[in-house]
Amino acid sequence: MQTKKTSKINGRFGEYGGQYIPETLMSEVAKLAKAYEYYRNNSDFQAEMMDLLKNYANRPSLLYYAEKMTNDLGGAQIYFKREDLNHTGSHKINNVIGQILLAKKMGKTRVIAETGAGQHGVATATIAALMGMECEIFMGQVDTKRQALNVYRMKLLGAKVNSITTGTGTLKDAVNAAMQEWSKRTNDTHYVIGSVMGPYPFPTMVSDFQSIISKEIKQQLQDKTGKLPDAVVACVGGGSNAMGAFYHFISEPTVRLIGCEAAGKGVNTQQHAATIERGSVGIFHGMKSKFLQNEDGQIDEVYSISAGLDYPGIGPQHAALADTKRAEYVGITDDEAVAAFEYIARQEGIIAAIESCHAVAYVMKLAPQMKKDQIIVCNLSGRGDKDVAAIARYRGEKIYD
Amino acid sequence: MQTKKTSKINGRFGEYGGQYIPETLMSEVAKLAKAYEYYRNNSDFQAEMMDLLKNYANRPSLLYYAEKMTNDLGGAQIYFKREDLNHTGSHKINNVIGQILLAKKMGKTRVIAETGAGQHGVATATIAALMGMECEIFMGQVDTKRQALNVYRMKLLGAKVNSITTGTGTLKDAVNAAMQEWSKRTNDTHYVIGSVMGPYPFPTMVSDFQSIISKEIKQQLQDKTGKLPDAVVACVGGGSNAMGAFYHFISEPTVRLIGCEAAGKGVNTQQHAATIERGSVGIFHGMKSKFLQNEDGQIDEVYSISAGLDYPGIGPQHAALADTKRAEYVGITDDEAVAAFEYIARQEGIIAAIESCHAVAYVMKLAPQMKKDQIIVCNLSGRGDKDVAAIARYRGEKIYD
Amino acid sequence: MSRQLRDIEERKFMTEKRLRAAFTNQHKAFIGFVTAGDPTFEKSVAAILALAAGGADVIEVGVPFSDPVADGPVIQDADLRAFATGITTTKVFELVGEVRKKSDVSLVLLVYLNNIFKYGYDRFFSKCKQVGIDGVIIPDLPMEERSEVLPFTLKYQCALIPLVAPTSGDRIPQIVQETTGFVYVVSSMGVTGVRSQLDSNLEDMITAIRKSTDAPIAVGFGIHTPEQAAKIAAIADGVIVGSAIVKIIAENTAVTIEKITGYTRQMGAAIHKGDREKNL
Amino acid sequence: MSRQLRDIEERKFMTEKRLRAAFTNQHKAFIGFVTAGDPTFEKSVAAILALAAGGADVIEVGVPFSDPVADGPVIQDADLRAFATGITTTKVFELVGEVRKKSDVSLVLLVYLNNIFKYGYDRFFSKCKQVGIDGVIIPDLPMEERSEVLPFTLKYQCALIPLVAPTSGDRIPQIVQETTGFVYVVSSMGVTGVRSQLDSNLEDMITAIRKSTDAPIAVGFGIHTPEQAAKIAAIADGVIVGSAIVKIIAENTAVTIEKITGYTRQMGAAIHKGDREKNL
Ligand SMILES: Cc1ncc(COP(=O)(O)O)c(C=O)c1O
Ligand SMILES: Cc1ncc(COP(=O)(O)O)c(C=O)c1O
Repeated sequence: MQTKKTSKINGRFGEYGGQYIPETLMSEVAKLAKAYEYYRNNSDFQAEMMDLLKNYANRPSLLYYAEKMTNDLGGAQIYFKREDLNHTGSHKINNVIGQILLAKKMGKTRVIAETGAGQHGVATATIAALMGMECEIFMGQVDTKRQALNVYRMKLLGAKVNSITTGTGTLKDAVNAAMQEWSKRTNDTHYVIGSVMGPYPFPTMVSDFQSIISKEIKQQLQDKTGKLPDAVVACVGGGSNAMGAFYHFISEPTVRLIGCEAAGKGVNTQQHAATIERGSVGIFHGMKSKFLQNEDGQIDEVYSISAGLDYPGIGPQHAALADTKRAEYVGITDDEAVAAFEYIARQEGIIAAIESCHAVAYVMKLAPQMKKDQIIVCNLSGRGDKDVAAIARYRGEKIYD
Repeated sequence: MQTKKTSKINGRFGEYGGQYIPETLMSEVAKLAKAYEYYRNNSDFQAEMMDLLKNYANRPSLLYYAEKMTNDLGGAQIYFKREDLNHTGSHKINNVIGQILLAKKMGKTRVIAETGAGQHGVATATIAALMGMECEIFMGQVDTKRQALNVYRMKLLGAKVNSITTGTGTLKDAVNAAMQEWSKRTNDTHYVIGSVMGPYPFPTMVSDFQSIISKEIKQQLQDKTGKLPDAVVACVGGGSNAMGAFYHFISEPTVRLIGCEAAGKGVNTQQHAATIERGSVGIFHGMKSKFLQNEDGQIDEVYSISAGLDYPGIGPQHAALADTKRAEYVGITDDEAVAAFEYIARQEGIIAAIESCHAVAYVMKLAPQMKKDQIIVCNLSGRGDKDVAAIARYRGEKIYD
Repeated sequence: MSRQLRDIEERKFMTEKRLRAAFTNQHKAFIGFVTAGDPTFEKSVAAILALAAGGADVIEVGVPFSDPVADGPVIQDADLRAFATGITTTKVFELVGEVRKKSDVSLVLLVYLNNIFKYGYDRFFSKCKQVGIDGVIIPDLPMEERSEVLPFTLKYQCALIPLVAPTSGDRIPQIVQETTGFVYVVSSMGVTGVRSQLDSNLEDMITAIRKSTDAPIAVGFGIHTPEQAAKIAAIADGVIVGSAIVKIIAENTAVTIEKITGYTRQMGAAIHKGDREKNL
Repeated sequence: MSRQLRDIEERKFMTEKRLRAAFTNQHKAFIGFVTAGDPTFEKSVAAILALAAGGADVIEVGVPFSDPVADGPVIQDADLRAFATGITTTKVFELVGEVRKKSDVSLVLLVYLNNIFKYGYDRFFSKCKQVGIDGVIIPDLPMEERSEVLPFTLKYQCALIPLVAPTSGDRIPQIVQETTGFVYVVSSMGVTGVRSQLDSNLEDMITAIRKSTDAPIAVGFGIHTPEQAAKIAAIADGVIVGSAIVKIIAENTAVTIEKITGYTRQMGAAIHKGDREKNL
């Protein structure tokens, strides 16, 4: 049967993935899948992309040995993959470069994107500016207010920012609005999804674009130590930086893969975003995966101190990695993440994104339990300048820029 | 005569430079000069410094060909030296790594530093954290208020921040206070001056530490084009990023060297910081150089939209380069700098420091007057995330982070 | 016996007799939409009955979803109103049961896949059969994923109404192949909501669909005036009106029910004009 | 003729006779500090005369500077008060002129190098000679840069008073070599301002200085109580008091002038106790 055959190539990860989107978008998504399948093996495209990653985004990012933290924690050797040193300050740019370059090849002249905290929106607006593409960003009204600086940043980069008032006015509503906008106008427009989510080919494509992270880690760690890591730790919102960090280690059975979800005020409260730990299987935003939802399938309002992890779903490949236990997923609370934010600043002089600090927090627990000849690589997905004001407020100081 | 002989080695640049500081500091400064003269030729020290520059600060920084701007301006080829991609987001870290490493070799356990906007303070606090040094930062009260986020950032990094209420409560008062603090406690403390200023050996030492910028530019441009640049453009506050960018080109007579000062609201108003254009020779902060001052030698209150250029003096070597006309110095107004800030964001997707945008603004004037086979290298001394709120306010939007 | 009716008879299963019948009584079908539970359980029952009373041939009952990606602001707001009074999937079925006590009108559900998935595919379609639901429209289920629910719609003889969009193009033959119920033609890109102008390639789309299926074709998305409806009726088998009705419900006044009946009559008249002309 | 006086006679130039004389009248010198123009031109003239009346041997007149790096908050504030009434270098010389109309006390200027530089070295020291300034203390001029002004101090016979700090160590011989006027010993690290405790190695410093010069040695920075002054006087040739006096001036009341005279007498008594004992 045609449908069965098609669904086999629709990027399934176990039962997860698929293309659950309105027919208004299907033919565009199919076109995208085809284009992507062509260009992923096209050496000119790959070369052009590598050139941008290298000469614009500042890759490769450093693999940094955190000697002070290693000594202080007294266990495994800790390395940080410094995605915070990329242009625009996070891993998001890896994906955006790939997608906008692809969009350009497809003849698009306009890109749209959702954004929560603004990181993905800023990255998209940045590459759109560089490539001379029109750019519109969709952002929940609540987020436009609490991230006003990022809104202005996107405008500076020439993007139009739409404030979304529907639903909870946060990230998932921004995704809804961006999908709706795309379903209105696909002929000249590509929707740059910001994580390993959405319908096929997005989870596969974004994961491919982010896989450069683990490719570099593997090579760099080999050069420095001649070894594979014993554990790779990354935070998980939609899951793109984690997929990027895991990718080339999935087939290495000795490497533990650990994703750190936002446990907010605790997974036993109503205020968290711990999808793997507390979610259930569902179908939303174009994919079958795990979601935080009620028994009727209504999507939950979620919470995390970290705007980048504040999403009720997770990429389908993570759901599959969790099911097969190839990767472990742990919840990190706001308190733990903030403590890690402060710890890494003081120990290593690195102000890391609060998202990334969810991973750092787990490293603080894990390292002392491991042996001194073992190696943890922790992905620092972004820099934390954007978070300093919020952390100050968390600590009771009133600070405005 | 002893004094004459000594003054000869005191790092004079023409008539400028010297060591005009209280006797309470002289023996420490002399010790520092001696230590520096030793370590600058010590290969272990140099190797350790290079390791930090490479594996922590993220050097070499990119030399980026700005194709869109080049095409848009229609003249010389424009390259940006991307110091904004360094860890902590500016060139300041090059100097701080050098000085704190030196301080450590000298047996110091504590560093102090002045800061205006907070960039140098953050860089100092960062390396102090990394190297396990105690750190105290001196910052004018006016600046601590308008840069509250940077104050918190420094605290996060473990530094103590002293708010200075004397004088105008800005950068020069912070320098005064840091010097005073140093004169109280030199035995365990090094004063990390943030630019190519102060008494010998500071201007020489800081210039050496920053010279890696032009060393890399020369090599990178050679690799890319086989040529020398026709012009090197950099903003000038104290002058450290400009000295770093000029350094290896001073002996290349075909390379125009252009420093861009803050002309604020115009050099014909009272609100600017255009030291070379409007200043006169004086002796202050340990050096003979050019200063904005009244006829009695009282130091002026200066102004620029850019906190990093808001200093009434300039490094002595710049004063000498201006006298001999080896370098040119031009004034860029707030309006021009803000326009450049917006222009480079939209053209290249780069949000550059408002300081650096003084150089970009001059590139916008210069490039169209040059031939298409000519090359301008513009030093992007830092990233502009810190400036977004101020630019928004400048444009009449009320934005707080 | 009409050709359409004959076709139905020939099919392997007879799930959607009532639904197909709506298209066969010598006139074009008028299909109206109501969000279940908007603004209250009772009032939406009344609205459905008012549509039926006004002559609607099929009524599409919307199952509220937290994130209705295919719907515009009008229906999104209706969902929020319904949630405010505590609507659940279970209650939607109860609501259909209430309607069935008083009307035999053909009912279909507009429901996002996750609501069905979480309820359980088997349980959901079994319940549909039990309460008298003739078909489902699942906006986020393209043909690529249809095999996910097809076994259950077949088992419980519930029509799985396929959607065709202006961009469907080459996909049409596959989409409409083995259509049960009717084909839902999305008249314009984007989301639900009233529009002053409809897309121009509607005729081409309908021609393309007719090449691949005999199933009736209803057109929706953006239709609200009698003039628009009449034009659509001239080329399609049915007209679907959603947001325009939901907007009347949103007014929530003493005369809302009358207004719905009146509007339905007015739209019906415009749509059936052609029928009458044919019947002359 | 004392050894000190003989030394002076033997010098090539006789710039600072009055200044050296302050140290030779069989008692230790008391040196008081006033910021020129603080809180007004007239009042600072009065304060200087009050110091003289109270028996101060030398008066240090501070030329206000926008950025007095070697001074603590007390003197910084005095500078700000003086600026507020429009003090300039020219006015400082006028002020000295006013003092000279009424007093022959030895006067030295405490002046940052930039003020001198901008006034012009030659012009400045010529003016010093003209108004009767016996010496200058330049806090930001270490021996390394002394050659910059030396030709002019020599030309106009103005003492260039060198400063020795607790950290000077090996530098002392060079610093005090060819001292004109007296040696200013900075008793503690840091900036001017009253201190409850003084550094401990004062005796060692003085011993080291005496090895290299016969010039009198005055100690300053932090001294404010008669007890401190007495202790210093026991080992040095003079005691310098700055911030303590400036604090009295800052009170700016009807009795300020009397208070200054009183304080000066009190400090003088403590300092001269040793003299008297010796004279018994
Ligand atoms: C720095 C950073 N890390 C992580 C994330 C989470 O996204 P993902 O899970 O796709 O890596 C975000 C999202 O905004 C982010 O900004
Ligand atoms: C980004 C940036 N550029 C330039 C400057 C000016 O300093 P300098 O002239 O020493 O390079 C500063 C000072 O804070 C700065 O932060």
